[in-house]
Amino acid sequence: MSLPRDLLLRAYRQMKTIREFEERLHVEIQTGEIPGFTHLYSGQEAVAVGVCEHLSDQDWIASTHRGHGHCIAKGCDVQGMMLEIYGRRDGLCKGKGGSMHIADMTKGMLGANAIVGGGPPIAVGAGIACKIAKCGNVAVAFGGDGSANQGTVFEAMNLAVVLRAPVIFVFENNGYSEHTGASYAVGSGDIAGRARGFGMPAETCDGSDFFAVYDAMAKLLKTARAGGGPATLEAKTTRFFGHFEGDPMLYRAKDEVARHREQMDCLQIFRDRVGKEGWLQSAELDAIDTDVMALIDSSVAKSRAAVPPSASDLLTDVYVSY
Amino acid sequence: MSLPRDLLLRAYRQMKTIREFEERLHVEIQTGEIPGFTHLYSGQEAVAVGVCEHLSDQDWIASTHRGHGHCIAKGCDVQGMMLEIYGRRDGLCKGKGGSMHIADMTKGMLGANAIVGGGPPIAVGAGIACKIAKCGNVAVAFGGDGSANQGTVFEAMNLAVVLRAPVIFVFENNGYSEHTGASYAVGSGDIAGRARGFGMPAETCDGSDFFAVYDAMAKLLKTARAGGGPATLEAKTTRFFGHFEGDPMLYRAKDEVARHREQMDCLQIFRDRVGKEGWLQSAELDAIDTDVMALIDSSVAKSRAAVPPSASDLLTDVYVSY
Amino acid sequence: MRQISMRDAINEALHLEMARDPRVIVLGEDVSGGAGGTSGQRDAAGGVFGVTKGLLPKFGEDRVIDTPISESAIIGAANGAALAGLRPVAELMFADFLGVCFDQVFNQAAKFRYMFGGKTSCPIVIRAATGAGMNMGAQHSQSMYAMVTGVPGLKVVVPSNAYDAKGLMLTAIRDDDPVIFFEHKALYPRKSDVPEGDYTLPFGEANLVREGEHVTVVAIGRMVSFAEKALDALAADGITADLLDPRTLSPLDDETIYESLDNTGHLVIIDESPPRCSVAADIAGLVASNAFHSLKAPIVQLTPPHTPVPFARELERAYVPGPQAIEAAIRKMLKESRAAS
Amino acid sequence: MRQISMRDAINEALHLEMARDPRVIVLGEDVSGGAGGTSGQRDAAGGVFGVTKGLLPKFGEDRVIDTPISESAIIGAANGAALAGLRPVAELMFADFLGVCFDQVFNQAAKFRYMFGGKTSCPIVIRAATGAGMNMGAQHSQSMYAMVTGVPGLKVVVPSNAYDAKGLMLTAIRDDDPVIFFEHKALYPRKSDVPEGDYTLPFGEANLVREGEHVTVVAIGRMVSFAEKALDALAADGITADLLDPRTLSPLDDETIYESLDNTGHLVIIDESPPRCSVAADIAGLVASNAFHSLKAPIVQLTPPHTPVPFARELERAYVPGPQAIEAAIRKMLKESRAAS
Ligand SMILES: Cc1ncc(C[n+]2csc(CCOP(=O)(O)OP(=O)(O)O)c2C)c(N)n1
Ligand SMILES: Cc1ncc(C[n+]2csc(CCOP(=O)(O)OP(=O)(O)O)c2C)c(N)n1
Ligand SMILES: [Mg+2]
Ligand SMILES: [Mg+2]
Repeated sequence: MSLPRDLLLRAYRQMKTIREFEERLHVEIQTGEIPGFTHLYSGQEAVAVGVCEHLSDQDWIASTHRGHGHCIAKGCDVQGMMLEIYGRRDGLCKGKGGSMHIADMTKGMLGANAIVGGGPPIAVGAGIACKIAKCGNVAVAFGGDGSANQGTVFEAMNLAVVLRAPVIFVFENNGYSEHTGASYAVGSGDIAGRARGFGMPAETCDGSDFFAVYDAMAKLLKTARAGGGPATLEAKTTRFFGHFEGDPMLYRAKDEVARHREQMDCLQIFRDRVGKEGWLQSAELDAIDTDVMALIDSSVAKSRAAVPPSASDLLTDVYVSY
Repeated sequence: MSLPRDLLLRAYRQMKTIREFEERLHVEIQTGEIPGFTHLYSGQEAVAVGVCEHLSDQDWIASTHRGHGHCIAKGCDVQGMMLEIYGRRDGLCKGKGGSMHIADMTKGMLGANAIVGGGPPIAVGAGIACKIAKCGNVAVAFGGDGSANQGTVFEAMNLAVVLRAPVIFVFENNGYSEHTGASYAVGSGDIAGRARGFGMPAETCDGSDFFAVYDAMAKLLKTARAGGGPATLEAKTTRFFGHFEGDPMLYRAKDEVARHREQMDCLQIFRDRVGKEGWLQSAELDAIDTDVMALIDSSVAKSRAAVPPSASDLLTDVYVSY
Repeated sequence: MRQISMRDAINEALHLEMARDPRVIVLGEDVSGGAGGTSGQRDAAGGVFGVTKGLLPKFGEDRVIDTPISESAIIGAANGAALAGLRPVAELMFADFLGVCFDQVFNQAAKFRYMFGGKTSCPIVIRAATGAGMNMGAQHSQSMYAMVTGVPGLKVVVPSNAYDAKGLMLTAIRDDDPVIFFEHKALYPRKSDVPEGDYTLPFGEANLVREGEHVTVVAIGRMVSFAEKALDALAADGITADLLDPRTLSPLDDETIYESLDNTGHLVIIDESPPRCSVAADIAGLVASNAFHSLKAPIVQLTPPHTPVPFARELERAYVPGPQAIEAAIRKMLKESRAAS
Repeated sequence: MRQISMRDAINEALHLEMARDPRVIVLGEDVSGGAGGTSGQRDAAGGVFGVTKGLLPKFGEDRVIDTPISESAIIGAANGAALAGLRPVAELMFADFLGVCFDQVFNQAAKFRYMFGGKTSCPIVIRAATGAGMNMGAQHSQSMYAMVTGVPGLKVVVPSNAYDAKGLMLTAIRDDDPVIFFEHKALYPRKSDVPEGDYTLPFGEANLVREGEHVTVVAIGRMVSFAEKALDALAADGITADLLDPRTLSPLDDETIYESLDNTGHLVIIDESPPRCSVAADIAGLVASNAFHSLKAPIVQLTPPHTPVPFARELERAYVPGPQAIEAAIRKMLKESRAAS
């Protein structure tokens, strides 16, 4: 069963945009121009996009410290994001938030979150709002394998079950939380199984395969949108960089990233599939690549040249009135 | 397979002591002499005793707001407990703790706990100490069905699995957390199943049957003491009183307590069993009843007459040195 | 005028605002109660203190939500619902339970607006029972408001009577910022004149409970009525005070304190939380920085000692600053001040 | 003498005490790292700031425990292990994460001894990275020490340099009460003279960093070095100060502050946390209550504004009180004080 052409083209564009955004940040961070510390999403693009291609601006997502991919997939302005990551006045959050706090309510993006396990309870709240509104909208909570050990996440899952709130918990199991392997830290190793223990359906899928994510999500969303309550998706994936920029990755086998870049590159897997099936021409995809490169180039150039916030901005936006 | 006579006699005495302690408190609380609010354990005695009969003073337990039964079963001094609940100077905690904070490290009792979910992480810590000491000791974390929704409890369970810490999580599913039914609040309804989701063995048992609890616990403890890591026991039980003293129990069917007192009375079930099997004579048990009544009578009488703490006690025991 | 209890006053505010604004929802443990029970009776609790009684029958299960014991999920869900356009009122049964959900309070709710560049707001109210006096022990009796007053982005309300509680609750729900609303357990049954309909009280305006000339007394929550008793006793000796009830600790109406001090020159602050980094210390510090020249004597901070809240009746009574301790502190201060001048 | 960084000084203290006392264990996320990794290399992290590096190879997996991301379980396990006779040092990667484990800190660890009638103690140390200055954003940059200083039963340490950090850490681990130990991220690489062997520094004794006559400056943590810079600049104009570093906020050595004020009459407090209910406010309040008559001028509290910590470099720089702001505040204070007298 083939997906509509425009969906395929958009999905590829989104994944490619995320990839180039992150690969470019990896380079730009070496210049020292980018403040703070940054967690890159390269390698996991198929998850964010496979999930978010199902969502409209009226659906919600709650993201993590590794949030750039989710933001882009949910439609946040790429230029605004880049400005934010550079800490500029015209950034999506006026330079006050930074990489770990990008948000845009108009796009249904409830915020990246620098607290592991911070997002899922928030997603349940948005899910409750959807349930009350009865428009079939949903909320998605993204989290990593590491987040699957944080108590707040379990509470959120159970609460969603109890209230039959339309929430999908998406766990991106990239094998590591910081410097620790999921095989050590996740008792039983089976995150989807934990979700079933709370009484919700759960699926596991190949997170490097856009189609696998997309299909699994389609199934889970159908129930959720129809009032059947929450579900969980565990997507097995990998990250191509360290936990944060600067991580020497002593915990990973020397060739692991290279191997994963070769075998688990969701862009390549997507290209292979759409080529093999004859759904898209590679020239079409190349054209998208060119577009994306231009977008990222200009985002970086504009961000580098952009003005920072001024000291008076420090004292605004604490409360609605001051 | 019969248990040793002295074990049977002691188990009955413990259960009966808990029962009479609580039934008497229920009466004494009406006098207004007992400060604070109190959660009675009547009905659940077989769980505390079925578990603690396996434990020595070198094993640990962490208890809950409904802690009297665990304290007695673990060997805390009954008179000292009663004094504490009355808020007297010579209480087990000098009158500073009260019903919800009874503790005695010399008995391996890590404390009742007024925070739902407060105890299990503490039990894991004690379990870690046991593991390091390599003496085969264990820690038991008691909790209710309601506590099975608190994130801290899941964290504790996962941590115990990861560290293979000798910890048994005992969930006393009495059907309610305060005024809310477990069938509403516990997604999936199957607490033991959740435990399996974290990668540990889990059993369900009839919490009104001392022998069922004792046997299930024996099995789980064997692995834990041998270094096989944690396990969970879900005991189905009931409480004969309200959540706290004063609770009008509007959420329970009118005849529920009466029915449960008839059908789920662990003391009666124990008496029936040991009688039927010919393990004990009912006169032996009657004699214990008489003993226990005398103990509770004198505990109450002494507590009523005992002196309160003096104002200067307010300022001690905050730190080791002041 | 009709007198009702603080419990009923807050209940009335919730009824009024839920009827007026369909975006208001209430959630928490046993806020109605009876879910999954065997009697079939819902609204079997209405909150363990009865403050949310009657909301479920009127507004239904979608808007009056019983939850499992999962405080992080409760407050987090309130946050998410607020970001998504609702106006949740979350109940934290006891303020002491902030410990199991504090992240959602100070890292999430408090910071969304700032971190997100002012492009959103998080209009939640967290109701929490506060304070000692019922022998509930160290984990159910704390006065935690200093911890949240110190957090930029939060607003903090501590009503001292039924009238204020109703007006402040209506303001709190309509406020677009996150509000922590502390309800003193011992004040729930206390009655005062409360008008029936809708009225709001502004945040950041202290209530001048009494006017006087010798001393400025700032008292918080339950301490207000204790201060009144103390002042009644002192009146016999001609000692009078400005008694100020800040009502909201963030924003704090420090200006009114300074103005009063201009006249009295003497400041006594009565606070039910332990002394270090307390609101009492905060106000004393503000005055020492901003109204130093009005002061004629050392500031007196009357608080419990630096200890947990004890259980036994006798100890808890000695712990909480009572009318007699307040009276004595004021007398001592004025005497020493006269002696010094 | 040998100079080492604050990171290495704390690491050395941990090594020394683990070797000396077999009851000491270390636990937290990635305190060694590499567990379950594909390289087979353990101690792949040694803490995200490298403070616990080398402990695992030396003391083994039983005593150096990598944990899942489960802060409530980490601190709770430390508490339980302490009750059972061990002396755990738990790492909370960032102090901001107190939000997800605060119950185990203030309701459990802090209160055990009191609630249990003085019959046990809870000798844990919680290490936590603190402070702004690295553009880590609002949820990774806070100075949370006021929240724990206010809690009876806890002790609170904020070292300002490598030497103090080592001596205070050894004291902290040997102390029988729960200690929260805040390590400023920006100070980790900062070196100073540190003796090799075992030495302890007492809790509750402020360090008189400099002596002077015009003003008493109390500075906390990273603010100490900023204050020194400011005082260097002021020295050119003959302005000198007593610079006091409290080192422990609970217990607080307030007496030394009062003694200094007896000489200087002027107090400036520099604190990196926002102003309300802060340690700055606490100290100002204590002085206004206990050393009022020494004061010749309003107390100056120099803190960040009442806002979350902003991300952008320019904003964060404006947020944290720096040497220039300190210098200006001292000048202004002394000028106004002269004008007034
Ligand atoms: C409550 C909390 N604990 C710890 C951290 C530090 N931390 C940030 S990301 C991370 C690892 C998260 O792992 P995972 O959930 O698998 O996400 P991934 O980084 O792999 O995307 C940790 C421990 C944090 N930010 N918040
Ligand atoms: C963190 C926290 N939330 C809520 C409460 C209030 N509370 C005390 S006991 C209780 C119900 C506990 O239910 P369960 O775990 O089933 O134990 P049971 O009372 O049935 O023994 C609640 C909600 C609390 N003490 N702590
Ligand atoms: Mg991961
Ligand atoms: Mg129960």
